[in-house]
Amino acid sequence: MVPLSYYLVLSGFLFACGVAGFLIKRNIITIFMSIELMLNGVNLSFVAFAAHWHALSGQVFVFFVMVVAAAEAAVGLAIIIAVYRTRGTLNVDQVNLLKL
Amino acid sequence: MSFHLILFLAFGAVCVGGAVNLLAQRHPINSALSLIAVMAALAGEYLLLGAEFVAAVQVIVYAGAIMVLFVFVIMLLNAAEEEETRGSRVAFLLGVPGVLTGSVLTAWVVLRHSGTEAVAIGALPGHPTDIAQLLFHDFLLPFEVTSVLILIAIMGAVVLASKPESTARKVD
Amino acid sequence: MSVGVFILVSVIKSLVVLIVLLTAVAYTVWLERKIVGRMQNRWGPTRVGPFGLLQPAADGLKFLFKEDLTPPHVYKPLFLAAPMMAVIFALTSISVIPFGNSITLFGYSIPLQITDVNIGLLLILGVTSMGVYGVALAGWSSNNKYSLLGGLRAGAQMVSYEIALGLSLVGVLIQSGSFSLRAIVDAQGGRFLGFIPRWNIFHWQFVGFFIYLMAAYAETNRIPFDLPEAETELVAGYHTEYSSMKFAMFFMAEYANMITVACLATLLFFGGWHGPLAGPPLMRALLPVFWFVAKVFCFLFLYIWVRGTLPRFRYDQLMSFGWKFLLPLAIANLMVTAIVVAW
Amino acid sequence: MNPMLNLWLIPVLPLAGAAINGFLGKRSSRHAVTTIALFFSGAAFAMALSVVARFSSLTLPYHEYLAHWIRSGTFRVDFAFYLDQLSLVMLLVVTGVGFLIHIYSVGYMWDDPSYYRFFSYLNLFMFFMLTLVLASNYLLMFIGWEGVGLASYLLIGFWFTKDSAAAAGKKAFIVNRIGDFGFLIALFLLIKHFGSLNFDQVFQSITPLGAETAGAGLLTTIGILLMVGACGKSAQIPLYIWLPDAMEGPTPVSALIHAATMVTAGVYMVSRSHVIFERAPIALTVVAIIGTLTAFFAATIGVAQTDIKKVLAYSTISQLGYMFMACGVGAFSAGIFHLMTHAFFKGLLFLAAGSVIHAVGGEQDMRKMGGLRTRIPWTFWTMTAGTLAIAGIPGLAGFFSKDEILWRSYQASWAYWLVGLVTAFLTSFYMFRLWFMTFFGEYRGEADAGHGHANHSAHDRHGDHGHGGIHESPKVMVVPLAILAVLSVIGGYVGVPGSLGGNNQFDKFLGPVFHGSAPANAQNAAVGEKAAPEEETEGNEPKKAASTELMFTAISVVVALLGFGLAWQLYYRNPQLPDKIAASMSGAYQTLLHKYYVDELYGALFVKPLIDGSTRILWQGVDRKIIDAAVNDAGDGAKLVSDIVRHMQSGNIRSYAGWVAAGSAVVIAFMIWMGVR
Repeated sequence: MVPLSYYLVLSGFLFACGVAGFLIKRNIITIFMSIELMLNGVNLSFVAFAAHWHALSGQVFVFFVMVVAAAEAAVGLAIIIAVYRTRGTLNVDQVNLLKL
Repeated sequence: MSFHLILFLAFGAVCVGGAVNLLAQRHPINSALSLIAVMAALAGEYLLLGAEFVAAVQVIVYAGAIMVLFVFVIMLLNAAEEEETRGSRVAFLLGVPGVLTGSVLTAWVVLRHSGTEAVAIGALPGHPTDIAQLLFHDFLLPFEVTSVLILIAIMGAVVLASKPESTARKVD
Repeated sequence: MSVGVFILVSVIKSLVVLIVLLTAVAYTVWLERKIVGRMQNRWGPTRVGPFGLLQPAADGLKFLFKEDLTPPHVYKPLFLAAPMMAVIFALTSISVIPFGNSITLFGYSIPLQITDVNIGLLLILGVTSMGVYGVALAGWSSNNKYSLLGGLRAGAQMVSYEIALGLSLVGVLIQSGSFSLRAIVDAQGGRFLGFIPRWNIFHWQFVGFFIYLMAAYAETNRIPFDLPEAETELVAGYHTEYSSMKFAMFFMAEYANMITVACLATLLFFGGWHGPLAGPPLMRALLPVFWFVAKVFCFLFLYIWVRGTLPRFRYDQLMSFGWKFLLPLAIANLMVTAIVVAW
Repeated sequence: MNPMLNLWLIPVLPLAGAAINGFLGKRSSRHAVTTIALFFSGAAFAMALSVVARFSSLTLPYHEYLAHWIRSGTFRVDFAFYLDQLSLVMLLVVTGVGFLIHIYSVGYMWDDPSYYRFFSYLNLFMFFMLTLVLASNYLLMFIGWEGVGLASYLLIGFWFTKDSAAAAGKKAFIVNRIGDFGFLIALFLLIKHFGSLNFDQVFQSITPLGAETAGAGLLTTIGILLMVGACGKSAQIPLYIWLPDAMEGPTPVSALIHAATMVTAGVYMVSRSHVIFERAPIALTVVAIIGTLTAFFAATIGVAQTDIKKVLAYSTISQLGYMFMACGVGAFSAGIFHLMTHAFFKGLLFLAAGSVIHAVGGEQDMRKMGGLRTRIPWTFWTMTAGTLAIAGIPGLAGFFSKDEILWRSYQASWAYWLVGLVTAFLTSFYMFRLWFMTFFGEYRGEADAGHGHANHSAHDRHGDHGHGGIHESPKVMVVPLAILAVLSVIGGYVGVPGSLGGNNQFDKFLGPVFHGSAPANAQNAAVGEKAAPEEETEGNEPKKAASTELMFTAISVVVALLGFGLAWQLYYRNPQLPDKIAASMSGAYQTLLHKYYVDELYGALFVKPLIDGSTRILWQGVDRKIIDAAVNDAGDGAKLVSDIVRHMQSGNIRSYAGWVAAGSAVVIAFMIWMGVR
């Protein structure tokens, strides 16, 4: 028997790692993957709560999250390709034309 | 130390390791693979939580489709290892401790405020039919909305990724 | 039964299945060489053993003893990991395939299947979708433009056709409202008006079967969709740089996938192990397995036949076929099935 | 049950005329415009007459509810009309005189380029004036009040290309605003304390109250504020200054608005509110004093004026002063009586003056006239009638009304009477001065018509048809003159005082409006007694009162003749004498000539400080330094802040992510803290 809190801590850690990746990584693709990691962490807590409260809707939310993640990945990767085409790099530190 | 807990810890270890590896690795493809590992392990966790369907979909959609896209793009753009920059170092010095403290704090709070109620294997039989009931009756509208969303995403991706010169060729 | 017995039985079953599968793979290769040889009006392997029956073993030995060279400039970890992934995923997907009713040994009723999860089909889909990585990473990590092209092609092609594949299966799922392969097969028992077997292929799903077949060919990178390994243009695509056992792994993975797909087709559209039963109890117990193997064999033969017959597509044709023809067709099929079932 | 009178038609008809002329007149011919204007004003007059015809069958006051306007809780104001003897008189005066002046204007304004505009304005004025008169509540009355102000503004500034005209229009408007301010405050007080503005309800709730003899109370305040409004509209001290300048308008306008009708609105309003005033002796006294002083001062100023219209203007002011004097001593009916007669003869005088100006080609300075008696006989004789009437020569309209007022004011206090008497003398003096200077002696102006044109443009530019020299006005102008002349001769006989063998019909007629409303409590002696003689005049009045009244009548007649004699001396026998006198006592003369420097005084007292204040403090101080500065500084501040903050916008994705993460970290920390606590 695993306490609910374990799952929550795990998901929290995954989310934190996602944030860290977002902050630390330079490569746009990796940053996107960090976002996916965050989403996964959230999904875990969703499922855990669903199991805990005996409410399937938690699992349904996971599906929605997956759909959103898929859309985000599609568009995001397209953007990445466009950026790479125009700027010739994937390093976010060099994609800073908006800087003053 | 029940069988269940052992499995949980095993999968959890894979998750944590994958997540940390995602951060540690310099090459995006390794990060991608470690992320895939994380997702697979998460699917395992879902199975432990009795959500077989979610687990399967997790594998199919995330590991099987989304991450394939990532890997595909990485290969397409032939992404190289990321190089150190001043910003990155700053971010590292600030980000890692911050995230660590944040997660530790959260964990502490969660553990401190959580009762001992446990989740048993298959406590909730996430049978596909039940989920279908929810998805197509109770959550019909959100479902349709997401479908529209994904349609828009497809179009956006097509437009964004289409080569400018190809359009130019169309013009002349 | 007790946990210990359960584990024991599972291990035994896994070993049996693995051995059978690998043997099957080996002899599928032999079969292919023979049949294609005949089709091309030559003998095929004849020297090693009668009818070259020992050829697979010889090949195996050859692969084992060949020099295993790793080219420079490859990305080593993935270069090594890729073939393993391919094999692992290929073999994993067998684990949920039932190949017969449960038989009774020593008082234990043992289902002829490694494990029966209620989402077996989804599991197979997931695993096969994971199978992409093996090919793609192999192509990328071997740091060779042909290989990279092969990997890219494999990735795109598999992801694209996976959709059509899944949709073609949904029809079956709707009809037999379950993901459990065993349940699906059981739903296909019986007959229509006395003589037509109640198989899904005869039960509205012939279109679905057609789509499934196409998608399956693409998924397994077989002719006419074997563009990732198009010898003539990509010099064998993603496994150009591979040699000896690593190459053998890709080989095994491909044929294992073929078998898996064939099994699935049998289970989903051709009533699995259902067939005429007769004779003594033991025969009655084994006949279903026979029927199952027979059907799978037919599909493998079909594979080889097609390979001997059809030319290779062009890549854009492949893509447009998948997206513009197969996918809409699958959706239409799904809708029709839904309407039929609902009404 | 009252028959349906459709009173609302009476104001609405002129409005229709105004609309039609205003919107379509520009394109339609003069004849069409004339037809429209005359038809609608005439129709209003006809309606009024029909009302008179059925008047006997009415149970007064007659109410007519048109539509509901404001409904707020218990407070409600409707578009409703109210007819009693008082408003009937006003109705007749306004429509009748108005109609006549419409006719006159046809001839007078014929050559004006914006003929249609004039008649549109004129009809508009009729509409508002009638609304004012027929309103059944103070608010509707106020609408008419403001409307006539607007119309007079438009008409004074009718030749707005002339700076003096535009300025005069603005002056009239602003000065009237001051009065309206008082009026409005009074209305607010009424709403606050009586919760209504309908005449009936207000007066019913006031009637039980006793007179405020103890001191200035609520009613006194209201009364004085109302009087302020009346001062503004009716050109009383201290707000009379706008009326003389208003002569910049076309002469028919001066006749209709600034002599006959609009300026008398104040008198009407005061006497309409007589219930309030009767209970506020102090307010009444204020009214009386203001009226008396105005009458006197205006008369003195009028003595020295040389512009024919200015003389008439000041005489109007002083006559209005008479009316207020009458109201002030509680003789409202007398005030209204004088209002009516004054409408006749002053309208006549103005029109005649206009005819004179028309004749001499736009000249308004009496010193450039003279000897016109034979040249323009019609004008001469009608003007004579008017002059005699206003001078109080027995048997004419002005005589009766003025005499009545003097007699009643004497009953209040001999001081009023004395000043009134002097004023009467001055009145007859300056009127005959005008008469002599205009019609007798030699013609002092240039005879050639060409010169006429030259200062047409400067003055009423009516004479653009090249008339040769001095000439009588066309029929369309003369006929109204004649009618008004007749009216000013016989108009007085509706109210012959009992002492002169008549039995004050007019007073009896208005009786139901004014009597019986006097406060019940006895200590209100002043008003009580003043109210008393009316009842007596109706029946057997004591001979003593009659004899004294006769004596007073004689005195005033004598005074009038004295005025005539003096004027004859100075301006007919030896016309050079006045200049000598003026030279000898130039100080006083200059003072009179410059109207006691009141305009200059106001300019120094109010206008200049206001302008300076708004220039220095409001414009350069508040607007520049505070408002503009606030706006600019806000902009600069925003620029400054964003200049600092924009460094957050590093354009570096990770930095953005960092901000987001930091923010969410703060939120989470807060939530944790809340949770832990």
